[in-house]
Amino acid sequence: MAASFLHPLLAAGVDMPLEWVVGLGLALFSVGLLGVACRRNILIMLLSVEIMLNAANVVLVAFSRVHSELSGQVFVFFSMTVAAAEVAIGLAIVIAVYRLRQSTDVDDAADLGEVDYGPVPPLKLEGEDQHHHDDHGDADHSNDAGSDGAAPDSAEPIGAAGEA
Amino acid sequence: MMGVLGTAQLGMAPIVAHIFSKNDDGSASFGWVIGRILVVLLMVHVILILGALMVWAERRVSAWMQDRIGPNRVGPQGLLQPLADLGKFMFKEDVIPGHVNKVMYTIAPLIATIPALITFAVVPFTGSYETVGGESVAVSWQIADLNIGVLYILAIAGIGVYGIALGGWASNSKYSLLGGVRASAQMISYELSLGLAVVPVVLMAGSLNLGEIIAYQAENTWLIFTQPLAFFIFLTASYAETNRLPFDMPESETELVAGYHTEFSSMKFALFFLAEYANMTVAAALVTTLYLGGWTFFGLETLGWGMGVLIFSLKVIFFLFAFIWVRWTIPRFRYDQLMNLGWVVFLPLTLINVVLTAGAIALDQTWMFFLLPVLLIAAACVATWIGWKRDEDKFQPLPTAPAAGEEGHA
Amino acid sequence: MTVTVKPVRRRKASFLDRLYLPAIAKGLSITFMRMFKPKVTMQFPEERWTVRDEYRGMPVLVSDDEGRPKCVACSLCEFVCPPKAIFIVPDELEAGNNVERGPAVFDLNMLRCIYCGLCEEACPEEAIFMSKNYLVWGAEREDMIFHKDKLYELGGVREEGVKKWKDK
Amino acid sequence: MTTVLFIVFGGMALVSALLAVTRQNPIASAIWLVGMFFGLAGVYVVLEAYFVAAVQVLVYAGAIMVLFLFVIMLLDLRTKQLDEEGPPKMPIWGVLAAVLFIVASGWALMDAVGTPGFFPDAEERAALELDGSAKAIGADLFGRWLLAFEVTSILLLGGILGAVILTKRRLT
Repeated sequence: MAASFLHPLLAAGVDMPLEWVVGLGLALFSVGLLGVACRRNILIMLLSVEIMLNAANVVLVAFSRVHSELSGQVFVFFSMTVAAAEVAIGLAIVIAVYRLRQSTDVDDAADLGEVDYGPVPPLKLEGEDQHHHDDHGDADHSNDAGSDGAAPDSAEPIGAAGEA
Repeated sequence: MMGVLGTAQLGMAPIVAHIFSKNDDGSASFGWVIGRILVVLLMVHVILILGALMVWAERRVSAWMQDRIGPNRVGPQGLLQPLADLGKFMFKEDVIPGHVNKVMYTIAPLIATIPALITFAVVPFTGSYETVGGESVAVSWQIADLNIGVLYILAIAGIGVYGIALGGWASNSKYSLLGGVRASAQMISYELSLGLAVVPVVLMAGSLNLGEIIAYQAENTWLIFTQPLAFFIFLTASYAETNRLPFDMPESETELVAGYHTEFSSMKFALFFLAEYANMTVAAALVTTLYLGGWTFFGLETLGWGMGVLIFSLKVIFFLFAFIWVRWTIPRFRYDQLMNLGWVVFLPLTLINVVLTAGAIALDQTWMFFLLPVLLIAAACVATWIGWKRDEDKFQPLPTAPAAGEEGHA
Repeated sequence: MTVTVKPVRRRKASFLDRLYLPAIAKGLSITFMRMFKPKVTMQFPEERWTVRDEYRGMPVLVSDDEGRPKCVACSLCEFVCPPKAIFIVPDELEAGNNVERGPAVFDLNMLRCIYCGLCEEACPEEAIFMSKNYLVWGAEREDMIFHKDKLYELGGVREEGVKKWKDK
Repeated sequence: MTTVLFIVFGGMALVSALLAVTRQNPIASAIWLVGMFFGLAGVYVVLEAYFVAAVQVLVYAGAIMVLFLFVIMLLDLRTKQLDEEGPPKMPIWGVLAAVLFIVASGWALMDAVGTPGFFPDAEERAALELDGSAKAIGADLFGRWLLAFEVTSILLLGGILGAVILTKRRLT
């Protein structure tokens, strides 16, 4: 019934060796492992984690098929939920790290200490002297993403702890 | 369930029916595969021609709404204008700017077009009544009878955004990139409301199969009457998903030149164009199927499968007209308004709708289906009223403006 | 940089305005009704504008009622033409004509002409006129340079006006 | 037939995954990963898990990767910056670890295959019926696994809150 639309093509049922599917899962997992272990780009590391989760999904579906048991497919949903939550948090971390370090390389984020990008010019208020905060600026603050477009809504420097 | 466009029902000679039928054991015969390919080709061409005609219709209708006449020179009533447009697109120079990412730039229009074309596979375009177990049941005909038809359409339609986002990114220009980023954000925001607006339909019909949803509506009532809010939200969200005005942020020409397709020309641009119109056709067909009973029309469809095609086409054409109609009436939303509408208005409304519908089904209170829309519309009105009250301080008389002399020196 | 704030009073949106839907429905009904209103588009090649008397179309050369060219190739129009669209080579006409002078070449470059009408103003013989013809076209750039014969053909006969050479 | 389809889809998934982890440009990686999701969806169809296949495309390709793409575009990594990084370096120990993993787990798999009854043989498999429809999965999900389902909602809520707090610059 479920297979009605493909039935003529798959009339004989699943006739391939299911071990192959588990093998595919293994191969995908090691590819994901390769990505996480070798790549330094945080985005690609996140993608590799997705590959590993998918490898687990393949194996779950395969065993669900083998044992004629739906739980495997249900577990795939839970795995997808975990993946969705992981991506949301992971990407939020990527954005936070990128804001601080201007880089997507994990090695740049290896050091816990704040990088001093120099003070961010404070919010310009109406009527304030235009040249008032020129002495704050130094060559470094051009690096700070927070200082260019978004300065008006953050009166404090982004890397506030760095000044302390 | 009979899903294939059954050749026997089309009244073809038995010998033809034999050629295109499956083997006796239900496996695929050569003739069956050929027959399926022919049906698929027919369907694809119907959409392509419809897409071309839509360009003509868009220009004619917009002209009528602006007291103009529109293209009426090429062929009767300008109906051959699409051919002229096509000729122009084909023979124009295909410029690939030097600064683009060539691979992505080339495949982006394809990625945008293909999902739009393949979604139509599960849409039932006609059907007939058949006696199943002593009961007359509406059986729909479509290319592929998928048990998860609704999910299939939602899944594939979500892929189309890659074409737009990648096209914008690969063009390597500011306007295109902004268009692409907007497209992906908009798509994520509105896919939620779109999917949640379908859930009550699925709950009431008890199936994800589009044919069974139509059968439910043929037996009971059209879902637009019992789920008007879901219908309205689905329709609006599909405008956003197809990037049509008032939600055409990705290509808003007054801000972003042409958005994601600024750098595209010739057939690449034509493919983006085609994808938009094919997407509109699919959205119209889906609204028709989910909320307006598809190919059924109060018993008129019993006249034969041709009547079913006619009814379905007329409904789809009405919604296609509505797409054009709305485009030339409502101005574009601001981006924050767009996001606000999606996340703050539509998402809670659809969620409440889902919960209430599920409750009504669980309690088996069918009369509640008719009360639900009234309740929800009242709730929406109350929510609006509260918001309106809260906004009141925004409109308090402003502090008096400084005198003219001071103003310049402030 | 200082920002000058100019307070603008906004009308408070009414409750119906906040619902948006009535406004949208109203807009939709307006556009729908417009579809059946008479159209204002003019079907150009079949229908033409009736131009006013003051209209300045393409400059043309005219002949008198006896079909004789009026231009005496004085070159005043060539001199006065701001964009230098006119090119004249004067020539002596054969005996038998009432005048001895006429243009051998009279080229009017319609790619340059600005329809200012100064040639018409300047012409002592009233031989060049701003016609009502606004349909100036050519498939190539050469086609847009109108020669003497073409200009006389477009101008036709004009009976009124200066005929001083006829009295001689 | 299923064998051929499996090789096509599985191969597509594997090749796309390999290309995804070796691309220098994150956008190219993301696109190849979409290819992998489609390949895996095909594998699920071959395994008659239609609902999972549709959800795979809907959730992974339709939502998660669009979000990824959105973030990558938002970060706007310049090609210059990518060039400075140079082509992706694949340390030999990393490759070795991956190979070691695949060998070790492959050996375990082979061991399991040898165990009688672990994998049903062909006749047994043909007799197996599995209804992978939405209805059956829904019944299972909201029956046996209801508690787990409810817990995932808390997980997702945590995810939402975490993402909002991490990306919001200042909580005022």
